[in-house]
Amino acid sequence: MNTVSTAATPAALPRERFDFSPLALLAGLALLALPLIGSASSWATLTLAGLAMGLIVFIMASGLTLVFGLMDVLNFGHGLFIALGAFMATTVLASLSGLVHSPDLSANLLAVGTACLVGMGVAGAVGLAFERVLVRPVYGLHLKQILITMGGMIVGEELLKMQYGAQLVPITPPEGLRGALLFGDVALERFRLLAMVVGLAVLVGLLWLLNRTKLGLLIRAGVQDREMVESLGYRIRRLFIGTFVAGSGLAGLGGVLWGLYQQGVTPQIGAQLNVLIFIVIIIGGLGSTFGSFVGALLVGLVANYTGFLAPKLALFSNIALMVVVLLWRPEGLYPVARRAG
Amino acid sequence: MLKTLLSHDLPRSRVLAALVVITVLGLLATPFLFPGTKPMNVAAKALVFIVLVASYDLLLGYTGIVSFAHTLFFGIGAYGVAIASHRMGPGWDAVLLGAGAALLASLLLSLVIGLASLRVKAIFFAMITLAVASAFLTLASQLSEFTGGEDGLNFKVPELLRPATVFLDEPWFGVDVDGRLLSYYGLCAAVTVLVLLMLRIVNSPFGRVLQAIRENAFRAEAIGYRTVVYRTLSNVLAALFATLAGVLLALWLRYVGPETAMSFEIMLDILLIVVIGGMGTIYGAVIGSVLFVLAQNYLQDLMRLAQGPLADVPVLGAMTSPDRWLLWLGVLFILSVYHFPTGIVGKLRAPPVSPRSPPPEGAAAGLGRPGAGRTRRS
Amino acid sequence: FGQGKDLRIAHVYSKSGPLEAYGKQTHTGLMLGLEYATGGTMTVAGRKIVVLEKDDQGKPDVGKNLLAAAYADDKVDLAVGPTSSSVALALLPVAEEAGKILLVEPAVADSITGEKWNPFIFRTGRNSSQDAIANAVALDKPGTHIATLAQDYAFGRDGVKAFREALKSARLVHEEYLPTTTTDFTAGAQRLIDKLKGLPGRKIVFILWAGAGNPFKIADLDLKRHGIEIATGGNILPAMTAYKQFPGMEGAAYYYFGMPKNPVNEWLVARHYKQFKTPPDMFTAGGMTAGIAIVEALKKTGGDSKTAKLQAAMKGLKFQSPKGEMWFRPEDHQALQSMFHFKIKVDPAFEWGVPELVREIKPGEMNVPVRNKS
Amino acid sequence: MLQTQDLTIRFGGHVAVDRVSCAFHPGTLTAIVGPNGAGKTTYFNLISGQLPVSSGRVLLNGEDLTSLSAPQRTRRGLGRAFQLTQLFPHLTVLENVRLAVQARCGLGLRLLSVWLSHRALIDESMVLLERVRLAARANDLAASLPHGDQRKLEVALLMALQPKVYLFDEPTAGMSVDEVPVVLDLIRELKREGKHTILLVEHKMDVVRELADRIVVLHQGALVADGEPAAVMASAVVQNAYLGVAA
Amino acid sequence: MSPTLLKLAGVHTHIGAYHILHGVDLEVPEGQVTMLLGRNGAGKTTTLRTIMGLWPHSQGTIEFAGSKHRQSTPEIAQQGIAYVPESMGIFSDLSVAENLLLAARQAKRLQDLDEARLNWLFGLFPALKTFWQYPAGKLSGGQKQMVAIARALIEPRRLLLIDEPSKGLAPAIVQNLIEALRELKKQQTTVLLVEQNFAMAKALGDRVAVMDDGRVVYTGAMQELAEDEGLQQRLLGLSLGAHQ
Ligand SMILES: Nc1ncnc2c1ncn2[C@@H]1O[C@H](COP(=O)(O)OP(=O)(O)OP(=O)(O)O)[C@@H](O)[C@H]1O
Ligand SMILES: Nc1ncnc2c1ncn2[C@@H]1O[C@H](COP(=O)(O)OP(=O)(O)OP(=O)(O)O)[C@@H](O)[C@H]1O
Ligand SMILES: [Mg+2]
Ligand SMILES: [Mg+2]
Repeated sequence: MNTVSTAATPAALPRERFDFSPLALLAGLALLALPLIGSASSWATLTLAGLAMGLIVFIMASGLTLVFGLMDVLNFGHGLFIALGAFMATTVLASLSGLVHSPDLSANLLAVGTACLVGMGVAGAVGLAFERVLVRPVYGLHLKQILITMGGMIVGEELLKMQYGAQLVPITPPEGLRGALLFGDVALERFRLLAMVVGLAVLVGLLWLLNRTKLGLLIRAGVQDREMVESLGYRIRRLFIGTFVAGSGLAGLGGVLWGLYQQGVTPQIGAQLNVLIFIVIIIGGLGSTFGSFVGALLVGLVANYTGFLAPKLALFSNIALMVVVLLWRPEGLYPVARRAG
Repeated sequence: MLKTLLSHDLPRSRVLAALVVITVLGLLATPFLFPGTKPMNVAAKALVFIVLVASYDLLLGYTGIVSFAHTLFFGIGAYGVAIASHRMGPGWDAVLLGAGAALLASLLLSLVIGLASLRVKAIFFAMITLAVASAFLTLASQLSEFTGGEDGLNFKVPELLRPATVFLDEPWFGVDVDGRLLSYYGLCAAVTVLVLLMLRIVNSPFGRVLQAIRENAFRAEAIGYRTVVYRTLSNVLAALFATLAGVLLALWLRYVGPETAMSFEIMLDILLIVVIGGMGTIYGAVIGSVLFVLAQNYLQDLMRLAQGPLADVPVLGAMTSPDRWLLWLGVLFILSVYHFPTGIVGKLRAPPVSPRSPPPEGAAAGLGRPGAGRTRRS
Repeated sequence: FGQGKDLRIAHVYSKSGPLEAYGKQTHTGLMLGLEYATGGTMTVAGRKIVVLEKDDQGKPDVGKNLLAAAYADDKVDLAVGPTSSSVALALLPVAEEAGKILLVEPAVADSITGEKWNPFIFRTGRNSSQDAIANAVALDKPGTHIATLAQDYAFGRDGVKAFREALKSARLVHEEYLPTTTTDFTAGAQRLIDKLKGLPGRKIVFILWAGAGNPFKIADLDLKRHGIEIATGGNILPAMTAYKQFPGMEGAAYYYFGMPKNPVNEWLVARHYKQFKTPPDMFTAGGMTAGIAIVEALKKTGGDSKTAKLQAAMKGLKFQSPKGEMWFRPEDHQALQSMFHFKIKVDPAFEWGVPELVREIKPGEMNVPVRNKS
Repeated sequence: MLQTQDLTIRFGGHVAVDRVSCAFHPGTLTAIVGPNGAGKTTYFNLISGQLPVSSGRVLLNGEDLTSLSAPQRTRRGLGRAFQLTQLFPHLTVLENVRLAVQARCGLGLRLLSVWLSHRALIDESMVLLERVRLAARANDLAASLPHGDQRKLEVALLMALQPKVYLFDEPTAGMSVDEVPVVLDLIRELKREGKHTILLVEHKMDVVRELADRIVVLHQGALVADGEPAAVMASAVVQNAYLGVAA
Repeated sequence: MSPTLLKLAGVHTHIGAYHILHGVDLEVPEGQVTMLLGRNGAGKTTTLRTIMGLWPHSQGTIEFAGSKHRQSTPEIAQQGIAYVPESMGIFSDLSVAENLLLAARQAKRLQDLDEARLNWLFGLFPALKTFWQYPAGKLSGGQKQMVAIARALIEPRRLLLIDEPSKGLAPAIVQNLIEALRELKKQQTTVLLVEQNFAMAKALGDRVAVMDDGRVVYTGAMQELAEDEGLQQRLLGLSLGAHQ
């Protein structure tokens, strides 16, 4: 075989190292808050609560960032799936009132687990329809995606109003998940503990799926050149549908938890979260799962710290956080190498 | 003469020309053709939206920038007049000062937004503006000292424009000749001037560069256009026109509130009108606004008429209830995005397809390029 | 009186938009009120009452245009509504310009009958001061320490101000304001705990909150360990589901169907159960009050709907409502009315925490300030 | 005269262009050759300002351009035609060229005149289109042109700028055999005018042999040979690393 | 002559409103290299895309290995067909390694890739090894082309469809590519190759088909065409000497 002299070629280039600085930012922020807050127990309460809130938001945001990162689809109708999940929680918990009111924690968890599964399932199923009817024709066209998914959201919200009415539908969370665990003067709401567990499970699952399996690669490749992936012998349509369904399902899961947290659901519950979730995924780097995780934790912590230290500013804490992060890293904490734009 | 007024950008389609003429005449004759408060209010809203939407099209259709902060400038204009009139008392000095201050504020703000964030990727810009707009909306309801908070501001306009000012004792062709009528025709005149001005800008050498940047910013840079300068300028111009639209709105409504001038819903309406009318054409803004505002105001009435026979059918009855008009607006929204990929004007103007040259790859793909810094060579 | 023409009333309210649920209750109530007061004939002094529904979508500009058109094009004799306070404030000048009456129900902002008021405005709904003062009266005991938790905007601050001014014996130790968009109440709760925990006597967090977000979440931080109680005003029934977690919680309510004892309320409850299989809610009662007030005023004028006549008739008009007797006080046309001090009881038969009547707070006990200029 | 002094760019640890110093004179056509990934396109990107340098300088007639942006350099007289065609796809062929002429004349910030009233620009554009034999398609959208015509339009945009320095990056890449001569004729014509500095990246050796006055060889980012075409082509480094003849 | 692996009979293809292929008849014998030549716009790329199912054909039949061709692109590819498109189809966000991993349908992880085959590819295209973990989108034009070709060669396939592989490649690499395709031919791989570079066509081709205006206008042995300059002039508009 014909060889070109390769003696002088540079050594194989190392893969990019994992970037720890955003995590350091997170830790630094928490440490900085400690002296400002003064009391260690207050600090711990706020920090734990903030992290848990961050994880709930992460679950909701993960679906959106997943769909954007893999499929390049910006789903402004994401909130609809959150609302769906929350409404499913009302239905399921109402029909499982035996389990809900049982003093046995495992029965409570069973009820919540069922609600989560149903919420994910229904949101996923509606996501399937959403993808087929609305999103499919506008792959690759950002502006149209924005418009169409918003249209879908309006229609969905109105349909929810038809089904459930416009007023607040209350959810009663199970006995065992109310109240707080006390460690000395530090309080951690039980429900937040559950949310933390679920959130971490989602994170680990997603990271494994995306980075350790071929599936993630395939979908990313499919966004860039769909024909080529098909020419390599893969059925990309199924993968895309699967991704969208998964994204919607995650929103549904987040919605169940959010509804339980809020203890009540309105059709607008998802739409009200839109800006928050967008901020989280922008901070994270649009499309990066781990980025949205760190972004969500930051948002959770900053909200609690400013809420405690300077409640007046809490209103703008998210925006300020976004601006600061973007000044530091204009493409978010974990920028996703992006095709064209 | 007409050509110069229209900056040589003629409708280029008989049907479109007819539509434009009908629209203009219809708006001009509304007080006489459809007497009553509601038709005049609807027509006035359509007029304000023409300016607002056309100014947004300057950004979206011509420059390819997706911004969600456009209502911010609309709101600044409206609040400018409202706050000035409220604090200084009604009068032309208050109107002028309010409008001037609002223009200045918009100029500075759009300059900052443009310079600070037009360098980031298009989709980032869109989402950042969304967050900024929501922050300002909150701010407007927080600063209740100035803005009246959630409740907004009610204020009085100069004497001349008030309904109580009557010019002729007798109605003229069945219409009261009062301050309201004067306001309406003042609005018509202002809108005409602003629209013609924007038509001129998009047909100037500058406007052509904006389109080039939208098409291929990388190439525009490589032939010597500093895209940041052009993008920022286009951002500023769009903001100023939106501010003027806000001024007009405030003068007509004599009320301003956060929901009325700055809400995300209005942003959505603007986006939709641009798409329905056709991006990248000022005529699209004119026709789209009128159609949309009509639909928005009369859809409920129409549904009330249509519901009669369906009222008792279980699901359909609920779906066609006039209270669910938003549902159908949403459906219309979706359908129009699908079926008018190039908008009404695009559809009417579409040139006959020449047999040999292949169609531009995804002519509708124009929508798919939200502009800023999209293409980068490998 | 000879005007055989129909009497036209415009009801401007949120048939769609965020306050849709409230608006629809009001409308049901209004129609029931007209029915009750006319003895089911829907005619007063020989004039048939026609109600035109106008959907303001919760938007002030829409409401403004609708009301102007209703007065001018539909030639209505008077108007009722709207649901949202910001729409109401936009409607006030329209009524003044048209020179026709607007009966405000249920928008609550103080300024409607305060500095933005004009002589064409009457209000059957309670204003937010009345709400806050009633709550203050209910909680005002010596040795009590109270902290407030309210939304950080004019509405929340005005409410707390009225509350504060009405307290005589109890001590207000802290006012906590949180953004209207708050979802995580931990920080606020922690601040409230820090402020209250060391104090002696009864410790209460009074919550004044309307709209999104669930401030009762603060209870999840286990306030009881510091002996802190929660108090709040009444609400619509679905929202009172959350009260189930707080047996013994006290506050003052505008209306709960089980509390007022009078024939009007009995009729309303029976009629509502019959028609809708559910009890009437607070906005239904409000709507009914408005309906009754209109009919009573017209009876007084003998069916004359000229604005001046109506104005004169309504000033000081006394009438019976589901909440008992009310009257429009002449200074600002605000209807003075009873409020109800309640204590929450958990009754498995109801989805919501049931507010049990502690006592009726009569209008005389509440010193509701007159705030309009005139 | 275009000069690069120790021009270098690093991407992470990878040095794509490594201390390249070279001067190019008006009236000569210099071919730049080298294996794939040698850094030819990147070198062009550094010269025309599409990429920021890591170190080194770019000088045009003694003026330091290193800190200027791409549009500023264009206006100083650097013109570029890209390896991958870069056009304004949904504008007409005429408008593509007219925009380039307008850029050269600096009329872009005119807000209140109508573009059609600037007749001179349109006339000049038509003349140019005639030169590249595209006049007949002036009113078609650029996207509708066949590949070869698009390459010619790419070259026309460059010519409209009337730069002092022409940078051609594989102008015939992916072009069919019978279209290659059209573009080569254009370059020949420019060369004949004798006052332009022309740089040409090309893998087709016969083209290089025919057109080049001088050949510069890049290998792994570094300049490894520079001189008369015949001598350079015969050198060991070209034979080994590039043509792969000696195996 | 060896049996036919791929057979097109009377294939018509429309793109949107345009009728591009007007009845293409083409036979690709197994184990040989068939060259598809023709002027610009003759329909070569369209023919390959039609075979891959990327454009649907409106008339005519395509047979692969004696049975009727599948409809959907993934199924067609799974029969053992690899395709190198004219536009390369690089996944620019993914690394070179990941690009190849996707092309290797048998492998689940990088470790599963056949090492001998990989080393052979590294020999052909040394840049692949150097830039193994590099995002493919940041490679130079020629390097991308190498990745595109390597993807088709990473696993054995029955039929290779290759569209203008030599464009943008340095002469040395073109030599390597010619060698590699010869080697594959020895292993009974069938190749259908579109190429503008006549020297390369001559060096590799067994059979040749020339297209014009959406039809195959000439088929024969490569040898014949290579020796007949008049025929070349008539069919391709070039004489041998011009820009090889
Ligand atoms: N933006 C970038 N980021 C990282 N590496 C890059 C970038 N641009 C180019 N490179 C690397 O720099 C080297 C030189 O690339 P360049 O495109 O200049 O090569 P070339 O000489 O033009 O090759 P070809 O003949 O294949 O076009 C390549 O190894 C490429 O991977
Ligand atoms: N997407 C498309 N839309 C319309 N026409 C097309 C499209 N793609 C190709 N064509 C037309 O089909 C014809 C054949 O194109 P094809 O790409 O198959 O030619 P080719 O033989 O591969 O040419 P080349 O040598 O330039 O690659 C051309 O006239 C071309 O203009
Ligand atoms: Mg190159
Ligand atoms: Mg081809």
